[in-house]
Amino acid sequence: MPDLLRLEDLSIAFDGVNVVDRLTLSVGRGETLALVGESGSGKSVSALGTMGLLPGNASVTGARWLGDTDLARLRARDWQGLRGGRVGFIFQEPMTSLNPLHTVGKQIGETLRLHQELTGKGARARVIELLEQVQLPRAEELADAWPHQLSGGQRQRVMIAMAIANAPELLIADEPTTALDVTVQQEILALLADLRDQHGMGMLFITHDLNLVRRHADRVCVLYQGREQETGPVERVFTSPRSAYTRTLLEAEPEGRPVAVVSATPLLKAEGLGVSFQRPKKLLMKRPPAFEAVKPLSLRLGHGETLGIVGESGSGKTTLAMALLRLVQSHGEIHLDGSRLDGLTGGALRRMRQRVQIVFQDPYGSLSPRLPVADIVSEGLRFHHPDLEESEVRRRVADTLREVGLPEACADRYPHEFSGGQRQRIAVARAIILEPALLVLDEPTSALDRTVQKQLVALLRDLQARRGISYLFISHDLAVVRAMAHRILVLKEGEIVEQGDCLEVLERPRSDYTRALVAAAGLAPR
Amino acid sequence: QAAPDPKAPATNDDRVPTVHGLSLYGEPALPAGFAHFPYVNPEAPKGGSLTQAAVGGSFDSTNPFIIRGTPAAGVSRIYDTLLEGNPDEPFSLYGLLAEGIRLDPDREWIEFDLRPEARFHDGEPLTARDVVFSFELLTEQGNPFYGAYYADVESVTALDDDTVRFAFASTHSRELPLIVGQLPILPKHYWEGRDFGSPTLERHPGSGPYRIAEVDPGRRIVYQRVEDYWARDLPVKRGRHNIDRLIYDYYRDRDIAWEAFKAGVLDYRVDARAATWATGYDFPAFNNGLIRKLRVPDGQPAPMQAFIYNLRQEKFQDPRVREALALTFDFPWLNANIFYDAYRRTESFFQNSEMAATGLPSEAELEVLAPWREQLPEDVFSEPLPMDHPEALRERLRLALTLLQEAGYEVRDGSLVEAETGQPLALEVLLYDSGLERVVQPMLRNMARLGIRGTIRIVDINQYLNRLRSFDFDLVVGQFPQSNNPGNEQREFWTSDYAQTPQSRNLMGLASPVVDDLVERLIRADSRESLNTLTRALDRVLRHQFIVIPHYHSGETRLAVWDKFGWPEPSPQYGMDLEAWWVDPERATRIEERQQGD
Amino acid sequence: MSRYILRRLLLMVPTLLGIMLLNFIIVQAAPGGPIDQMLARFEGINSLSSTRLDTGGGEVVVQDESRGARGIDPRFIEQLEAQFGFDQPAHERFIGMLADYATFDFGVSFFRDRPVIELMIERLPVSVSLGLWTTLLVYLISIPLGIRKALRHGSRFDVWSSGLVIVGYAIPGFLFAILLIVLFAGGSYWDLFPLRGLTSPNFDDLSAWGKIKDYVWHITLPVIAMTIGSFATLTMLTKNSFLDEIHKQYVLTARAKGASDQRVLYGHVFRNAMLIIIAGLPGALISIFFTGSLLIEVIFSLEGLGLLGFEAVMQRDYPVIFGTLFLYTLIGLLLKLVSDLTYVWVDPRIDFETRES
Amino acid sequence: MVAAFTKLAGRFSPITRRRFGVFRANRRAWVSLWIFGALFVVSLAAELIANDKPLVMQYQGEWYVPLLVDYPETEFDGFLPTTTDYHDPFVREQIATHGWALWPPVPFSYQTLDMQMMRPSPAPPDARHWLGTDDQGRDVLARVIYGFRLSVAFALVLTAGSLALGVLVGGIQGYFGGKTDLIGQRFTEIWQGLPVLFLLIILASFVQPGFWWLLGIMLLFSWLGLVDVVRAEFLRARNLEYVRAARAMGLTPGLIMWRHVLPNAMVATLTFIPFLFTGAITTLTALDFLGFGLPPGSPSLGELVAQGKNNLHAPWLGITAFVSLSLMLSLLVFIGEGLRDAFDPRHIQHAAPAIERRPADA
Ligand SMILES: Nc1ncnc2c1ncn2[C@@H]1O[C@H](COP(=O)(O)OP(=O)(O)OP(=O)(O)O)[C@@H](O)[C@H]1O
Ligand SMILES: Nc1ncnc2c1ncn2[C@@H]1O[C@H](COP(=O)(O)OP(=O)(O)OP(=O)(O)O)[C@@H](O)[C@H]1O
Ligand SMILES: [Mg+2]
Ligand SMILES: [Mg+2]
Repeated sequence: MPDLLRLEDLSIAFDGVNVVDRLTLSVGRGETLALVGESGSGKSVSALGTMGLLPGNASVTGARWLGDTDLARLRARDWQGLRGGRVGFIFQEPMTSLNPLHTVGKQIGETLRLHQELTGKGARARVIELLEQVQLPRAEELADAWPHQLSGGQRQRVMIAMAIANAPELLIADEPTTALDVTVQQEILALLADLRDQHGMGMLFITHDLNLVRRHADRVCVLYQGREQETGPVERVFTSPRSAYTRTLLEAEPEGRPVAVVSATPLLKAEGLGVSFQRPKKLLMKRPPAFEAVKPLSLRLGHGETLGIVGESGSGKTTLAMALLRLVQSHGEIHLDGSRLDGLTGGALRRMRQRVQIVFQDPYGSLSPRLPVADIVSEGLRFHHPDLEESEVRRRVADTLREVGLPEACADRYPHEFSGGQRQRIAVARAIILEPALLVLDEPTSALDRTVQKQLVALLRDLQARRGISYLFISHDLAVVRAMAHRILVLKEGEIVEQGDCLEVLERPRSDYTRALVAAAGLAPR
Repeated sequence: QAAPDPKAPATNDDRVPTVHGLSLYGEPALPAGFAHFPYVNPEAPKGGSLTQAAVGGSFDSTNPFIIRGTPAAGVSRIYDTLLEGNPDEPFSLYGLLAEGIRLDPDREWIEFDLRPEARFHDGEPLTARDVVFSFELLTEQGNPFYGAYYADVESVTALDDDTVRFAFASTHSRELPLIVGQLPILPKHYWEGRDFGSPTLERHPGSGPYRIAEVDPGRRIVYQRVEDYWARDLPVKRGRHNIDRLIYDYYRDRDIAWEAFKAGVLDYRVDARAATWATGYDFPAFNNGLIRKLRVPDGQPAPMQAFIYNLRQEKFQDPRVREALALTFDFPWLNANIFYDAYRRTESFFQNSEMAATGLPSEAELEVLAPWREQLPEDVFSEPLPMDHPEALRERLRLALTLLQEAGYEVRDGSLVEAETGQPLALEVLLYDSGLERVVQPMLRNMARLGIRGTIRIVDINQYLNRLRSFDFDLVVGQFPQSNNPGNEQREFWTSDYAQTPQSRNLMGLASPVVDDLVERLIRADSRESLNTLTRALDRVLRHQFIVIPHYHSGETRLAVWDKFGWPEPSPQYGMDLEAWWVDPERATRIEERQQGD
Repeated sequence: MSRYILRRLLLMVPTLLGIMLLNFIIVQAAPGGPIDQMLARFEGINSLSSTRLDTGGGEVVVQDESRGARGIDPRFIEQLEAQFGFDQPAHERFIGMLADYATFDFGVSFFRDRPVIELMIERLPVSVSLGLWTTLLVYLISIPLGIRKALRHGSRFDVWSSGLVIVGYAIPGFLFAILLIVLFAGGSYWDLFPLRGLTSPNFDDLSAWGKIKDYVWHITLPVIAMTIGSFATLTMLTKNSFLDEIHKQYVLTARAKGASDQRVLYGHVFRNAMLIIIAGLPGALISIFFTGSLLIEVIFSLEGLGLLGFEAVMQRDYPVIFGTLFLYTLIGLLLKLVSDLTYVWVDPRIDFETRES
Repeated sequence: MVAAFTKLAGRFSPITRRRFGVFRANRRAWVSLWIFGALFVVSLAAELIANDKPLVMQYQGEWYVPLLVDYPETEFDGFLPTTTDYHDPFVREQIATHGWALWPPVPFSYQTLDMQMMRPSPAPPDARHWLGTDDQGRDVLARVIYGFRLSVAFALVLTAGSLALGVLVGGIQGYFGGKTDLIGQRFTEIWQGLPVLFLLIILASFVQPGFWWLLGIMLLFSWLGLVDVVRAEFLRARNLEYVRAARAMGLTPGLIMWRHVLPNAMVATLTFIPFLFTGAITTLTALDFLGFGLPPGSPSLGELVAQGKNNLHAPWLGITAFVSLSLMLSLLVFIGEGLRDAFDPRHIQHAAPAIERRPADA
């Protein structure tokens, strides 16, 4: 049986700089090939290059075959039938990949229309069906929502729905589950497996989550700095890795525990904090009740403490964080260091903000596209410490970039010239350079491979130990949460279902939901 | 003297003969019972059409007698007047509506016998009541101009259906009886009960040779010849009003109207620009001989267009300064470089007529001027006209500098100052139309060479008038139009009564007893001869005072027509009569094929 | 949203009031009122032909010789003042005017003696014809052209089409209009089009099809002259905003779906890039409809609103000035509201109500 | 020169260098910039290029610098004690017999009336007047050179000013939204409703409106055109994630607008700059038409356009005006495009199409 996708000596260069070097791989029908590797190793670029989706300054060489089709010689018209039809593509950054001005339903519907000529009611029904398949809650309602009204995980599921809408022969899934909580993740992967088995769909599965690879992939290909390290059946690679890099990759696992909290004086305290969004009003109808994304809740966070927030995708984690930082309209009280934060405006609020920083869940969107990285990272520093000398600023930028694992040379590049994981680290660098008192991290490690994750976790813990920073740590990755958080707070549908000491909750969950979550995570015992 | 009783019956006594025409001085040239005006072609064919452009704006009224609204071009021709002028004589009128005219030898009243056959377009007869009505209507509700123009008419009475009498308040004006004859007569039965004061676009009836055929505001107005015009066989009308349709097409832009003429949309064009006249006639229709250019001598005195000094200003008090400044106006250069030699220098205030002074004063003039010998500069008596000024610019400047120095000016640091006060000589030319800038700039440049600082100020028309009204200007461009029969208006032009009247024509503010006296005598002149003597004397006095810097005039009308017309040749002596033109049917068919319809 | 709309509508009242008041004050303060205009008419000076829209060539000044103002009777001036209402104090006149405007009574033109509203309605066909076709042409050509240019940014096509629209922009519209007339309507070259007007004199007698042909025949040159300069800004705007959008991630997504170029551009990018184009629309419309065509109207001897307004200003015909101003402003305000609402329709993320602290 | 530039650029941050590189790589923009710069510099030295006085001369063995010093004609044995007119045949004759004079390439200034010309103006181009003369007998080339300087200076200041104001006001309204927007907009609307023509009329009744007056008046209103688009862009941008990020960082609104919103909301503004620029020049034309333009005699391109209109029989006037205007606009648009590219982070050199029309990797 000929391979479904075959890449031979695929090399990709940006403006003459090679980022993928003679990559050869193949995906068979009904097979899942996992592409793993360090953040920035060229996974996404290879996938995009295969499908001819790279920007004009990239040069792609080497043979690319999809079945009998030579992708290197395809004409524009043929690409159109192929993309979205024979090949589904899930982009790594779902938050920025959706058209902001079209409703979710319309965007999925478009795929259907393009390849199945399905329109009208039929399309709508299929869209809802797809959304339900990918576990999107309130599918009917959300089909008419705009992307910005969805949570990160929800958007990712929309992407997935779009990619599988036409039952493609090949699915290229670039980190398809990073924004999903483990339970949903399981179901989605099961869905994909289903498709694979039913239609013989081949899957190129790009991920950094080795647990997923182990469970869901047939073969694995390891990339390091644009070069293929080794390829082989999952079993074999995991049990007897041949390359040194594979070995480090396999061994890396966030470990250790944060240092114990020194003082328990609360830094941040919220009382009855809630957020609700208005639902759109249909013409001549009464306005439906507002959607309560976060139901009134209270929380506290001590100096030097890390509060992990976990919970289902769409449960209101991001919204809660935003509310705490006064970035969305909310009600309830927020105290920072004893002073009321809600009600502050103007200058006073800005002064507060210097002490509170955030890493957004959507790093791509949160980086100004026209600022080079050096400016992005140094901006807060320059603003809040105008007395710093230029050389000092530059030094600290370089230090911080190094600490998050980015080469110094990247300082002059624009955000779009980075890989997903690299962008995430830029966002982290921007936040930690200010050494705030409170740092909110919204899925800061979702796009990072284990080695980098480990490094970052260590860095954050180190900072906490040295500076007594408090973290509000939102993540789906319970392993990372365990390595970071002192206490943990489990959210579901905008409500706290459980909170308490991190290990306590993870080891002896009290609510059903937490239990399911922990079980699905398959945390390595410690 | 007691005014005659207006109710008195028609004075048919022998003392006052009934005549067929009037002349300002002496007798009209044509005898009673003349067949037609001498210049017309009595056999002129009827028919055809003449399209001409009305440029600049639109019209929104067919009532030309009121101040509101913009009347359509040529609309007065739908009305008849009591008398009709003969352009072949300086100022003679013959009866049109009036069959007979009786002018009181003391000039206290005038009576007209109306022709019983006179009809309005709607068939109603035209009677004396219409005349009275028209007079009252125009002076009371019409443009205030009528009120002023006929201010000396004391009363108008219809003596019977066919006789009307105008009584005059003063007997000073020789002109008044004739002016009365120019009153347009409106139908009383039509206007009674209508609002005369506000502009409408209705096709009002008149009694004239044409009636309004089409009204299309913003685009055109068409006059149709009245086929059974009641006066068509009268001597004053014979051979005239030959063209069936007179069309005025409205264009907002002069250049587009020019294009329209080239394309043949228009038949007839008065060319106001020297440049187009000299260079513009190079297009297919012209090159194919379909278009004729002709220059018709004006026959009227050329208006004195000039830079007018504001004599109320201290700096313009010395005539030597004024003369010096006038010397900087370099007409030859202007004519050669800007005007394609199309113009002639204006020297006299009665240029282009027998009323202009030339050479040394004649005996008669000397006699007129003698009482004022003391007040007048010696030059008036001893120097011939035109003044002996050099042509070459350098020599003019040399002379100007000398004059200025005589007047007490000197050049310090390159600028001309009054030697005593150190006050520099600076002046501003006030304009409202940038088109004249090119006439002013060369003069200012020459002034600069004398060290005089001259500037141009262009303001919008409202402000322009405001400044004129408050006498806040140094130099403006103005005009003194003259007719062949100078009269009352000369007071407003030159006399001290008007020197401080805002809005009067005596813009320069001339206040000279000599001039006042000459003007009064001029108005009362009782013969052409004495009139000419007086105008020449006045001209002489004015010119020696340098109250203006005269411009130039053309002395002719430049016409271009599509070659389908015939016209009387030679053209009448005192101005062109378009009404005597006709369309040559043969040529017309040939031409009209080549023209574009609109 | 409906609250917002209501608030905007209510706010129009003070806005209009403010504009009218300021204009009232300024217009009164300007030298030369209607009375002076009347007096100027005696002088035989028509304030319209004295504007530099049409200079006689600057050789001879033309004055109507018969109508020397032989000392104007002060009674007449008084009478005029009473007629124009200047015998009342300014504030009373203003209030009276507002009261009339509230009932959409715009008064009667000083000089034309006709209701302002009638004058405006009469001028509407010209303005609407010019405005509508110009807008349509410009948008229908510029937007696709701009998109194409964005796609081929830097290509030869891009360069020459830029050159073309720029040259079009740089040609002063009225000169171009004259050029068109000389070339295509005059007697020197081709005589294909009429020189003036919106329709032929015999328009009413034509068949329906004949009417359409006649109308198109007349409107061609003016519309060309008006559009020629308008392509540049819109084309470049479209191009640049497309260039800005075309590299965004969602475009990649759309392409990955297999959407054709056309679909990507018109289905996805267009909406994102459209915002600023919409933003400029009310301004463009107002100027095209009400003022932009002034010189074109003069050259083609068309009577549109632009000319009406301008003439009113030159003549100080206050009722027309304020009437047109009121109407333009009102329409302008409404258009602005509509365009604001379109923003929200185009981009649901936009909201006007929340205030940034 | 180019090398010096490159060296200078070397001292800037890498990103500036990168932008500079992109700009230079756009040959059209780069050449346009040079041409425009050169033209402007040349026009700054207009007095040396087009003048009605010799630059230097010798007369009876003595040196004179008429360009800088006003010598009375008496100096050259004439009779006028005022500044010499060096075109006067007498003076020319004197100089020719008693010395020599070095004339600028165009021996006329913008207001020199050629008194020695013996053919009617406007006259077509010939050896004496390279671009002909206008309807007052002035040299068109000289007027273009001076007019270019005047117009460009006017346009530069006006563009910069209206840009600053328009972006500021539009930005504030769009970024803050809510009441600020609601009230601010009403104020701009009222402002927009002011009768410019009447203000000009009133102004003209006090002063002769000169360069600065016109600039001031125009500046009061020219920014209004930008407000709407800038506001729209800001309204959109303020909801974007990176703006939220900047806010979360505690930046002041001013800084957020300046560094984050503006660069990403500049499309319209950048596009409009060249048009604002030429618009400023044509504004002068329009004002000239209405009679509120620069003082009579001032050399402005607008005046030349007006001359072109009034003298259709002299097409070189209109053509010169048109060529100068379109040249200037083209240069500016091309420079603008170069700048846009330089600041576009995704700019790709040797632009491959953004959307494929060939096989993707070609
Ligand atoms: N447009 C671009 N211009 C220049 N370099 C780029 C561009 N896009 C990606 N790169 C570089 O290419 C390399 C590979 O990027 P890629 O996105 O494939 O990484 P990745 O393996 O997907 O990493 P991650 O797991 O972080 O997503 C990175 O070093 C990145 O900096
Ligand atoms: N602007 C908005 N308008 C309406 N609903 C919104 C809006 N933003 C978020 N929501 C809804 O609020 C809920 C919570 O969203 P939030 O982004 O907080 O989820 P989350 O917990 O961060 O999920 P994820 O893990 O997927 O990121 C979601 O159901 C989402 O659809
Ligand atoms: Mg990636
Ligand atoms: Mg989230």
